[in-house]
Amino acid sequence: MAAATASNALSPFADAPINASLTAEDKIEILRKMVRIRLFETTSLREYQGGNMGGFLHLYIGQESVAVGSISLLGKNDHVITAYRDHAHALAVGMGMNECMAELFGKATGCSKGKGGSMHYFAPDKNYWGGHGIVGGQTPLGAGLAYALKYQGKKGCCLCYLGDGAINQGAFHESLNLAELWDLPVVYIIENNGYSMGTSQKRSSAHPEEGLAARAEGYGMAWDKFDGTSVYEVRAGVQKAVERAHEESRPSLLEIMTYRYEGHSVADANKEKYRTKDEIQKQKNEKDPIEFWKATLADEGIITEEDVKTINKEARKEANAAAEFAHNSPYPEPSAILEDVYWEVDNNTPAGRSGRHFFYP
Amino acid sequence: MAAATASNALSPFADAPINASLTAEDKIEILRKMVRIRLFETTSLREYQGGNMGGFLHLYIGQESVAVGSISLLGKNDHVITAYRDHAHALAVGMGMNECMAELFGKATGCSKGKGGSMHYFAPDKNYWGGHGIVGGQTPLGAGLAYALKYQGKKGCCLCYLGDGAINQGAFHESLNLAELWDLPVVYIIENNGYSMGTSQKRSSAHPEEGLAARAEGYGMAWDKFDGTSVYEVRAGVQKAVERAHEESRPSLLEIMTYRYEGHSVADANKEKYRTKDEIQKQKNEKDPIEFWKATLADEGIITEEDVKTINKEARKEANAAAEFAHNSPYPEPSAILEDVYWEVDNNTPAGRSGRHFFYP
Amino acid sequence: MPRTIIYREALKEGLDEELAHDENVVIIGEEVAEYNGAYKVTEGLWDKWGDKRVVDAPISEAGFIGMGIGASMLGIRPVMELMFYSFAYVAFDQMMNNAATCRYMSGGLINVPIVVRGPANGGTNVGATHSHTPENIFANMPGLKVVSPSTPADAKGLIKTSIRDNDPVYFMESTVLYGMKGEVPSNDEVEGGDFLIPLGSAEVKREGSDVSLIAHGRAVITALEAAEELEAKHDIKAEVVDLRSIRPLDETTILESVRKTHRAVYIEENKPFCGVGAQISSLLMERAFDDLDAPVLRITSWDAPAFYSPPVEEVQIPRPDDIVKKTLTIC
Amino acid sequence: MPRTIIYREALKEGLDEELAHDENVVIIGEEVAEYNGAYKVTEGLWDKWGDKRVVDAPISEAGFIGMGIGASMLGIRPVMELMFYSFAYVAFDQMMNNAATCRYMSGGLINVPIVVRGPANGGTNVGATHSHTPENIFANMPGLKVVSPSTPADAKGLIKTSIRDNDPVYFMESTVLYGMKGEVPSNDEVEGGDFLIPLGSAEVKREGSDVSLIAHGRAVITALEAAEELEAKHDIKAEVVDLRSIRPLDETTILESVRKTHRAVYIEENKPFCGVGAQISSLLMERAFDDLDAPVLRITSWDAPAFYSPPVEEVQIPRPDDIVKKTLTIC
Ligand SMILES: Cc1ncc(C[n+]2csc(CCOP(=O)(O)OP(=O)(O)O)c2C)c(N)n1
Ligand SMILES: Cc1ncc(C[n+]2csc(CCOP(=O)(O)OP(=O)(O)O)c2C)c(N)n1
Ligand SMILES: [Mg+2]
Ligand SMILES: [Mg+2]
Repeated sequence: MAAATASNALSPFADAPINASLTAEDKIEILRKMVRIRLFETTSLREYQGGNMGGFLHLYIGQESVAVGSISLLGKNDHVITAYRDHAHALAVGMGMNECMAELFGKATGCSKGKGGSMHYFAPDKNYWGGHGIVGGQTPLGAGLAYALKYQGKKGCCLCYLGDGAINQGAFHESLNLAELWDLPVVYIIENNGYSMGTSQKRSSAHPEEGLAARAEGYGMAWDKFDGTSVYEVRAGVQKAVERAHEESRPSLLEIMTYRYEGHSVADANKEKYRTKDEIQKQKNEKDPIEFWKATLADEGIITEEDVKTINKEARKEANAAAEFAHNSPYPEPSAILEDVYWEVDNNTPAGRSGRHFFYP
Repeated sequence: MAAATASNALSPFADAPINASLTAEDKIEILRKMVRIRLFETTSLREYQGGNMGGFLHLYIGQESVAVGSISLLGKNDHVITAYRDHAHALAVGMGMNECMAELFGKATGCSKGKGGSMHYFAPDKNYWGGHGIVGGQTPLGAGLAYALKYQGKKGCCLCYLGDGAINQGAFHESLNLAELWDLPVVYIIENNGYSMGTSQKRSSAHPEEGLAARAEGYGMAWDKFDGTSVYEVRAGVQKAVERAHEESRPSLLEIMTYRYEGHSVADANKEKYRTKDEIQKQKNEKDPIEFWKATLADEGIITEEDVKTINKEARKEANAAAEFAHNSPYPEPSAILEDVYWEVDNNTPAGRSGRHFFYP
Repeated sequence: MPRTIIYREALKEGLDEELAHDENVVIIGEEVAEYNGAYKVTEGLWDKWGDKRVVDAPISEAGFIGMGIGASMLGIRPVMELMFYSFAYVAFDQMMNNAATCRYMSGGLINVPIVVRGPANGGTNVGATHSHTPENIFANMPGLKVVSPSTPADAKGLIKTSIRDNDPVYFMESTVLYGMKGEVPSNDEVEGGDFLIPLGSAEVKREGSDVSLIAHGRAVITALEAAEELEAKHDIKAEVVDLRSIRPLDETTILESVRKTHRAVYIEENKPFCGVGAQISSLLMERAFDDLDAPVLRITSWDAPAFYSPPVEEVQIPRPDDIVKKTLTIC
Repeated sequence: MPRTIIYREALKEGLDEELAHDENVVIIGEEVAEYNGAYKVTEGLWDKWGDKRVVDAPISEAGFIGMGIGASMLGIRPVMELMFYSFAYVAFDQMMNNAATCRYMSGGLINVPIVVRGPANGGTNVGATHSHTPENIFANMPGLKVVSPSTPADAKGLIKTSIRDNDPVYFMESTVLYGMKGEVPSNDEVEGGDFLIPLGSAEVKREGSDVSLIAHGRAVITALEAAEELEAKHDIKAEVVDLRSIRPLDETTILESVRKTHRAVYIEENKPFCGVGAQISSLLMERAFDDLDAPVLRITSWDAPAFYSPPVEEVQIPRPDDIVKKTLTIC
């Protein structure tokens, strides 16, 4: 099977300048990132089932190439914002497994001090602006991050991810118009995994033959649609949009075809009802982005079975250590409830001391 | 000038079946409606300036052919809903000048008992569902009226009007997706008068060459764009969409090019700043829908100068009588404030008598 | 005969019966049909009633709720599910303007018989964006009705009444209560064969003479636990009053209770500033001033967005112990 | 030297000075630039500051306010104009979730220094859809600040402070007050050369000993007129307390006043259910119970959507006479 997919991998995309410029180390790092993400999530799933977390857990397993491939293109003035399926983007921008796992456990050592949970990861120091639970709600924020870059004269862009179901939120359309009207350097990336919860694209979105991203045409906005299995293809496709943002300060709408293996969230009891076991298995066999990338690198003679084993072993070790770290971390004190609500209060400024800010207890 | 425009009037649209079927009486009635609308509005403007009204007054002068032409196509199961620039549609569906004028005066005899004002006319008995002040807010309602028709198995449609600036409200896009996804018999009509308040289309809306209605393509929805000067053209263009709704239960998005002579509202002090006097004058000279229709009918030998004078005289008389009626009507009693809030209370049902509904006074 | 069923089942029974009662009733929402509902409230209804009566909607709350409002003007009776009531915020204009004001602005020519239902609660560790409790917000708007059932019986009786009501009713449930058991009369026990509970009628869920614990929604259950402890440990007989419907509001029952006990505490899971408790406190201020032996106290969620961390969020939301402590300060 | 200018001018001065004070301040809204503002609050600012600093937006409130929230996370300080605050309802999710909760959900890593300003009032016969007064609604949400100035001086001093505040501030004005005259200190009179009024500080607009008339926004002006009449006709000395900022709230000034007068009436133009007056009444209930010689009374708009008809809407909104009558029942 590996062989089969490997040959597909010898695609024109490998020769795209942005890919040709990758060193062997770069390519192995990309593999490592994807493997780390997957093991972080399988571990978080295990811990969720072990009763160590509350709320939701939306897994990205099967989609890793999209976040890792696109974020691998970014530089110091480029920013990232996404929805609630946000673990992969967090690790891709460089957040550590420890603070991410601890956040799932609701521990004080979590990236959001246990306040945000799975859907609400943030790391502004890594240009990562969340982690947003309201479908489509992040799309105006993405335009805003781009607006700020342009306002401050910085050459950068914002990658704003959303799901295929999120395209039916009005705020997204308002954002598209603003982005095109004001030439904002934002790249909207529809991670099209075919379903919004249990609803297939067909049952939720009216669109032309060409696909969901074609909605960009109504705004005269550049758009593209491509498969997400190969990191090369993802990088080649997203790079065009990043350049458009950097060089012309113009927005783009991209649709990347991908697939999630798990349910919408861990609580999804119907994950094999609204789609068949076979459909899922077929994806795993033929389009798994990690297997595909492994085969590609093997093909290129960059990695051996050994290397892969080592990468897996290290990643598993790291993920287990993160779970350990989360287990051993303390929960926040109740006093933390009234912290991080107002900047002025947290910083004990005169404004923060003027008048009553909290009305219970 | 009349001659000039008249020749344009001999357009292919005159021969469109839906127009060929019009009797001379029908055509004269269309003229009468447009003239009555214009005189209703010039009279309301006079009364507004006379200090007899509060709030806003958004005039439709210059756009009459759009409302009258499209609504002239409707039957008993067809419905109409629009925004706040709603006087023309009200008179076109058959509301009387008296209750419309009295509403502007805030009198108890107004179509909404003085509760709605200029922006909020309603006449459900005439399939007229408002009159809505929130830009774009009526667009989901339009889909809902169509949904109800389909649900009840009635062969009808809903014409839902919106402005060129309203296309940038998210609710409109959500409505387009729902309408196409669920095959709702709704016809969205963008009355494109080139401006949203003082903002030109260019400064507010990103769109492809083809125009604003092309946004429909993102939903795979049928769309069309045409000039609104000629009632024939309006009827021919809208009829296609009405048939699509009636015969296939499919939605459409239409963009009709038109122009408003007055300011955005009577309060608009900049009406000759964001556009030139010349631009306005040119429209009046070359594209006035009433002059155009007069010339057309004269050309067809259907009306004489005399007839036109009579129609004008009668309309002016009717409008003045309406102002008279409004002047002489009583204001609502303060007790009316707490009426028409809850159906159950108004109808004094057990539900309406159970618990407290009003908390002041 | 009396049966014990869970809150979720009771709701579903109510929905099922109203689908049968009126062919214009249609259930619309995300995942309500083929998926059987994100919280299984509509489980089986699509199988039974089919595509026309139970409809899966795209993630377009402003669009489909606005659509329902429009359809209701022509006589359809849409029952809209919000997967979380927090998502009302993207449909807020439709819910506050079109649903609440069209009747008024038309001088009474229109009415909007729509129900928008779904869970409005914190306590399930889904974070700030998913834990809004807007009962005070919607009840502020004249033209709207707001209902919040705390038991399976109330859930069934009130959803049926809400669907038959000819005004817009915003029906706020709780995911924490969905699995809660309770007695619900079967139809053969009730006259007319329909178990309907009127809006605007509060219920004394527990008799008492020393203090009135007034609440709505899940906080009623918390108050009942507190009342048990107050009696057992402190010999204080607390009366528990459940508003059930916030607007219309049954002020009579509230005032009767307080005029008997002379002491009151309002408990809710909403945020404090301008919460429902503030309204009830001001009501007692104006109408029971001389009957009060102590100030009316309020218990709400801690005044911050919802905290994700399970053990901390548990502290953030009113617990029986918080009620006991606060009550003891005035008894 | 002291100058008398109108409310609209005072606001514009504040905006102009903050545009000068910080290059990251940008004004965005519908018709704020080339049109000079629908209500002329931003008149001349586009001519002076140009396209980058004063920006006309399409009719996409959710889009451009959400965009402003995102931009503020990177250090921009957007001052957003809502032509009417009623239009906040189409941007409600952005204003309640993204502006209010991102700081919290990130454990304090983010702050959102945005101002959303515009008129939030009835009384101008624009009908129910354009006359919402959501100060209680936004103040319910922890993470947000709500300000409502009643005079030109407060308008200028508070808008400047709001723009410099590092949390989201929702600034609610009144079209009825835009033309109102009042003394506003010129910068050379104030130390630091900047006329700033802190949020969270109420002001006693009129001293009195018999009753406290507490209000916010335009209702303060109405209360002042009522106070004059109470003194002239009934020899009652009413103290008028202006909240100015609703959240944060200056409870100290409120309590001091009521502990002096022992009587209070809250006046607002909002709807009654869960209005700001309910919160203040419950505050006095909890903290001034023994100081009260009479129940705290509330005056609000009549509990219905805004009525268009000019003479009727005038009745719907609190008038001096309503205040006088109600006050006399407790004095
Ligand atoms: C406004 C809003 N409506 C509904 C939801 C509930 N919800 C969360 S995720 C989801 C499905 C989204 O699907 P998609 O956009 O395709 O993203 P995916 O989960 O496939 O990554 C829904 C309905 C929400 N969070 N916000
Ligand atoms: C949500 C919302 N935002 C802003 C406004 C204020 N407003 C009323 S009409 C209007 C311009 C609309 O222009 P267009 O849609 O082109 O309609 P036209 O007035 O040209 O008929 C604006 C900004 C409003 N009523 N509702
Ligand atoms: Mg999806
Ligand atoms: Mg226009």
